[in-house]
Amino acid sequence: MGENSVIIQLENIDFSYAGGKPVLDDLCFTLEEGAKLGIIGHNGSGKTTMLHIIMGLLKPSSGTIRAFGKPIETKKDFLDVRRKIGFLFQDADDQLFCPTVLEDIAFGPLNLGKSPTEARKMAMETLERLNLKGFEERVTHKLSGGEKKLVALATVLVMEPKALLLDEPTTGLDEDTNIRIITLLNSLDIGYIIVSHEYDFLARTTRDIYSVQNGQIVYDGDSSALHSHYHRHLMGKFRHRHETLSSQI
Amino acid sequence: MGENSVIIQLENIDFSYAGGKPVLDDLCFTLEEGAKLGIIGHNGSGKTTMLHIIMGLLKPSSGTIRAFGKPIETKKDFLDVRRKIGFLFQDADDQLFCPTVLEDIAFGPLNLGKSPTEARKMAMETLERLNLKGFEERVTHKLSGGEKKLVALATVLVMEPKALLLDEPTTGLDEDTNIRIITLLNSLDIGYIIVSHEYDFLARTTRDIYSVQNGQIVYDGDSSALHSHYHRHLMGKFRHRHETLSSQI
Amino acid sequence: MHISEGILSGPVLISGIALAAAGTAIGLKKLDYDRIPRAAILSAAFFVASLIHVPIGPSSVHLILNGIIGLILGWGAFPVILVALTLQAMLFQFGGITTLGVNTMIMALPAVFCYYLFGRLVGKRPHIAMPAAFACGALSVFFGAVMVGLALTFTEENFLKVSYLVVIAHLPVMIIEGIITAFCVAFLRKVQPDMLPGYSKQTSFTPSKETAGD
Amino acid sequence: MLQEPFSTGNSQIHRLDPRFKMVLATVYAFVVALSNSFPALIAALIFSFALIGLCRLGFLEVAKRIALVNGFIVFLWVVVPLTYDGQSIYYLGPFGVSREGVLVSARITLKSNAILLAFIALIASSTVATLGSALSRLKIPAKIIYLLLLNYRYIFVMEEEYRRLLRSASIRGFRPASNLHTYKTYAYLIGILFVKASDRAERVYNAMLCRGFAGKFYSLHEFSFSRLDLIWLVVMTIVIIGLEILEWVKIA
Ligand SMILES: Nc1ncnc2c1ncn2[C@@H]1O[C@H](COP(=O)(O)OP(=O)(O)OP(=O)(O)O)[C@@H](O)[C@H]1O
Ligand SMILES: Nc1ncnc2c1ncn2[C@@H]1O[C@H](COP(=O)(O)OP(=O)(O)OP(=O)(O)O)[C@@H](O)[C@H]1O
Ligand SMILES: [Mg+2]
Ligand SMILES: [Mg+2]
Repeated sequence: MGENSVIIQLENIDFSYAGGKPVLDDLCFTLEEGAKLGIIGHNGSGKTTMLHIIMGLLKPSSGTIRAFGKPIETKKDFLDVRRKIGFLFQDADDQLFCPTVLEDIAFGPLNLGKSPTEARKMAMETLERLNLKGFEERVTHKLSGGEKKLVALATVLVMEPKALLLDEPTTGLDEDTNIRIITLLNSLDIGYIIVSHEYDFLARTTRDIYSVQNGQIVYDGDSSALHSHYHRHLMGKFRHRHETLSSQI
Repeated sequence: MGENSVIIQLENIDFSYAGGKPVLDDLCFTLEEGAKLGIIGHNGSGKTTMLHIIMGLLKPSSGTIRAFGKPIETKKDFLDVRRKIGFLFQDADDQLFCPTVLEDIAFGPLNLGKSPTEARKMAMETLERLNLKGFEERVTHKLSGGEKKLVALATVLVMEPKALLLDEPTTGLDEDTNIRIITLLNSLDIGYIIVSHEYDFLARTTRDIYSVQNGQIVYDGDSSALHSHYHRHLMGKFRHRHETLSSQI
Repeated sequence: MHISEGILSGPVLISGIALAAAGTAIGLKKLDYDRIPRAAILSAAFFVASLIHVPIGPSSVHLILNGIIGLILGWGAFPVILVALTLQAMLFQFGGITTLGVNTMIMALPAVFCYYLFGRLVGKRPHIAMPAAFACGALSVFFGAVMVGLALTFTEENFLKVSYLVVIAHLPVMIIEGIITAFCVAFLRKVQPDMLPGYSKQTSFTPSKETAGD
Repeated sequence: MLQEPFSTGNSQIHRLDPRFKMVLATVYAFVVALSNSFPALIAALIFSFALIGLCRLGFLEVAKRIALVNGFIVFLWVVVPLTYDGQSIYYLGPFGVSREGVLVSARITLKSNAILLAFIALIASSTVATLGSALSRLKIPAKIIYLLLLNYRYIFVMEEEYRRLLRSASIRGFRPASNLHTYKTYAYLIGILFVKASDRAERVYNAMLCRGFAGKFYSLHEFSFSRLDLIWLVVMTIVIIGLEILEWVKIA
């Protein structure tokens, strides 16, 4: 593939849930190969909706979706997109349904037509890559929240996607798991889109940050200028300007 | 009741789930009447477990629980505690199990032996107090996430508890609902314990913040010194010290 | 698997109601008040699962799952199936009022029967448990189809041939239910073995640490 | 998503006392189910249509339900006339179409549809929530009613959960087909659904305990029997007596 080839392109997408007001309104967006983007936005601004539209889980009322250069329209087109783009759900509990970790990770490759031996081999390799060796026979349902998230990531990566969409990959996770995920994402050579409320996390994993506002997506800046953390100070003791991104906070 | 009378006192509580390692280890904790406390801590540190022990939903392997001055041991004692302490669950769907909002709110009073007419009256008053008038005949499963949380809070408040325990009351809620809950909590004249990962929310609703670490609970500081927000600054441009709560960040 | 309104005769309808009432009474007696939420929420899962359509050849069938519900709930299957059928009638108008008793019997009696036949076996070693689970799923459908046939034949002797057809038509469903029940039991044995009967006595198949303690 | 399309409305029938509607529907269903004469069955079908008309329900939605439930009836029409003993009135190759078989099929069709339409008019015109509390006033055991109401409440949660899981499967390239992999996947989905249900049940039970639940269910609802109910009681009594007369006239 050529340099900067476009992976996904959304053109003038409109969307509203049945009976609701418009969520996305003439949204345009492009993901280039290898690009690492962050998306922020208020609750309910439509971030999850946008990802679901890319994956073909929701159908926009108007607009076109292009993936790998060609328009995506039929069911078959979307099946194809789903094989090439990995999607990590907001809640790992929704993503894992096999009894053991190994079976869960091998599920995708089996659907792609791999033989059981091959699928198992791919699953083992992915586990190793994510430092999850020894997890293969663990019961998925009984893993901790952070472990579930890592296994969910493994189920996506094993399919060797060309790009990743990650919906709030770190909510509810503790610092250790956070750091593992950051290290992992930085070691990937594919592009991804991360939706998150955590600036700090975005700053450490992405290059450009966009935000979703009024149904559209706008460029927000280079992530290197951003950082966030909880801090305390007595009023007036330390001088720093509180430049916030939106006026509400 | 006297000034600063103690509502709940945990003394040297040990607890571990069947076959697991200790979750709480010699934990001591006191909730005084009218005190508004926040509890933070990593995932799996045992916050939810501690609240369940207070409510008698889990039994500690050793240690004593005192409520309203006397030790709580028998099943009857716990029935009594449950009537006086309201517990808001992490997932509102677990708490709203009746078909309509009114029935759900009246469930508690009916169990306390009120007549249907009385229970209905109490439910209506609570709805009014929470600005939820007009919700009484709504079907619970059709409410939005934020509405469910508010109704769940109503089911707890209708029982006129002497104290509240709230387990992550704002996860997944949007800003508006957040503000409604903050306003409401600030208007209550009873004490409460809030478990949350959101410093900002704790800072606006509680006075003292504790954290759970290594199976114990430790005082973390006065919430007024804490604030948090996302901010950006180029390195070195604004001077401010980053005093964080834990060393990891 | 149910019979619509208007087909069965008075005596069959009445016997169905009487027998279903007896079964439900036993089931309720074994279901303490503090087990009601569990039975109800499992029943909701059962309701949703039985709406799943699985492909078979060029067509698809919806699952019945009375075998697995029997394994999980034992006699509790009676009230749970009665309630699920009532809801199906209220929400989709499947089944009906007069046939509620017969339809409950059609699904619940095989469920309880298979619970007694296979309940102990599904907790044993895999080479016993898996065939037992398959048989449980397949036979619970087979017995159900036979009960449909009996209800029809008792109504009118001339329905005998229809009854044969009903049983034959259920043969593919039996096989699929058998396979799905076997995999489902395999799943529960690994993930939550205490949901299956006979688990407390037989722990040898779960060497993992998480479950060894209790 | 599961819906109750008939429960919204403000017709006379919607306003009847749900306890009364339930008793009426049951008595009427049994009367029709046990009738055999064509005049009685045809009269019942006409009356049921009238009930539907009075409810002012969406025609399309009603038609859909009727079509769905008549699937088994079509099967009967294909099989019964050919297999039923009796006088052949027509030959399809070697098979004789029996007169009695046709009559039985016709009777079943009339009964089935008459009861179904009355059921939609009288029962489906209330929500399950209302029906549940009405049942509790009809001396149905409290355990059954709570099973029903809790089941109903969590169907929606479970369905949502199932759909999210299925979505996760489809995102990983799952396409249902007639093979072992598909059946295994569905079995796992069902398995995890049961496990999640069991976990949730524990949390719900805890929530009930925290609100003072001590093993007894109370009902909040009060229903009142209005004049409209009285009028309908008279109407229905006349209709049922009428149907019985039509039924017995044949025998006499
Ligand atoms: N299934 C649905 N049916 C109807 N409305 C929905 C549905 N899902 C989401 N919405 C609404 O659409 C809007 C956008 O939701 P979406 O989940 O995309 O937001 P989000 O940006 O991902 O928010 P969050 O940060 O809370 O995850 C919200 O107003 C939400 O209430
Ligand atoms: N039912 C259970 N059986 C076994 N272990 C459990 C159970 N519930 C919780 N645990 C374990 O006990 C520990 C404490 O869990 P708890 O839910 O109290 O944590 P928490 O502080 O509330 O975490 P979170 O912030 O994620 O809600 C965790 O390690 C968890 O894995
Ligand atoms: Mg989202
Ligand atoms: Mg918790």
